[in-house]
Amino acid sequence: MAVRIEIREHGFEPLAELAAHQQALDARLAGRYGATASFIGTMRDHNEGDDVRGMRLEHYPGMTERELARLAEEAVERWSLLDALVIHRVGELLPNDPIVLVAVWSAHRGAAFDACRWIMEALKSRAPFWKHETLPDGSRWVAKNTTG
Amino acid sequence: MAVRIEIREHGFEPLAELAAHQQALDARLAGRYGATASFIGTMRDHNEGDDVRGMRLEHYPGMTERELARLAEEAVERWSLLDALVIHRVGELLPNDPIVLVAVWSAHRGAAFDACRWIMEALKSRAPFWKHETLPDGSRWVAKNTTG
Amino acid sequence: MPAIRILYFASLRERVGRASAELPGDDPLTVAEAWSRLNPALPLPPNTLAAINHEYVDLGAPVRGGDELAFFPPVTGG
Amino acid sequence: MPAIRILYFASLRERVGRASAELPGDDPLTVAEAWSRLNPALPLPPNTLAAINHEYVDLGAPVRGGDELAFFPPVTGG
Repeated sequence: MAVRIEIREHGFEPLAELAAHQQALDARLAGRYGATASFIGTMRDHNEGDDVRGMRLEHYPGMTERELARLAEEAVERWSLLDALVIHRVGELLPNDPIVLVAVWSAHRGAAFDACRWIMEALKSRAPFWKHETLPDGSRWVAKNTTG
Repeated sequence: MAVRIEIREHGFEPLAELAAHQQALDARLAGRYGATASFIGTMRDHNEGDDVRGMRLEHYPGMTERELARLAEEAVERWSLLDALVIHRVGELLPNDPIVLVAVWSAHRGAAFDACRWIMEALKSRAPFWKHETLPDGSRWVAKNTTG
Repeated sequence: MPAIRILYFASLRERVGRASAELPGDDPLTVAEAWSRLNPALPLPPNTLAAINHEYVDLGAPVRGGDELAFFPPVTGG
Repeated sequence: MPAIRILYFASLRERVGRASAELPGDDPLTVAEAWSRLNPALPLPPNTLAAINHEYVDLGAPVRGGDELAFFPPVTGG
């Protein structure tokens, strides 16, 4: 079992992270995985009908990492994943900035699809992050995540 | 609506393709998409309990491109995707070689997850590709795709 | 009238022993009839798929002169 | 006995007007009691989540000296 969890305080490139992680993983797992599913969440310039100029992502240091590791490990166990990677931004973001990367590796595609989606939904309901949006005429806390 | 379909006769790097495609797409769509889901299928060194040394991927030139474009466009329509990319290898492959990349971009994650998986399943049941495996003591056509 | 061009793929090509064939185009035929005219000694294997001009068709679909008719086993890409 | 350390996050921190607080650790308390002792004028907002030492807990869970107790609104990451 392998799981890598990271909280990033500055901008990151999900596809470069994914490529680097996969290269490292190939030393161990080349030929064993047939399926890689990944999800990238990106900041949009609109939300619930309003223009959004910027966003601040707060979190609960310590608990965040613990919760993310717990849910990724739960997914690894449940779907017999070969590896999983979760990277999540915090701090000040602008539209088009990456927010989150979830990637999983498994022998077969069903497990990869299921696990990647499950990790994202579990992250959205359990990991202690909070979004504060800057609008053209003020700011607001995002009250609730929509269902996926 | 945008869809890019490619058949590749030589090795390709899915994550580099994805990064280049996304960079081009950002000129048009930055800030509009919140979700990118992708799937990479990779050749394993084992299948149905046997070691696999190599694989030849045949296809039906002309029909393959048409069928892939049709199913990607169907997904774009059905889930209001902002973009979709499908790249599929043909020819001689070795274990750990990428076989297929499917990536989709949408405003919300539910559509991205659904569409990416649907394209992969539709590709597996409709696109005219055939796998011929080289085993340690012979070779065989893969008779049937497993369900995802 | 141009001929009907027939293509075989993958294991079906190996079974039939060739990759392509032709039939005269001036004779009305269904997909199944085209198969049995070309392969009288080999019943169409179950699960065989057929396409005319790159579109999936049923075995009862009509084939016309100038068409490209393909026969192939279940697909296994991805 | 070490104190209980209390943390507030996001909109709840703004509502309470501070990020952290302390309670003496030698007094047996539940999560809900810790809230009302610290914020007697502010009923616990509905949907508030609580964690003790980084683990989600119910409002009836016991808090002990040395614990880190956090209150926060529904999470909105990802």
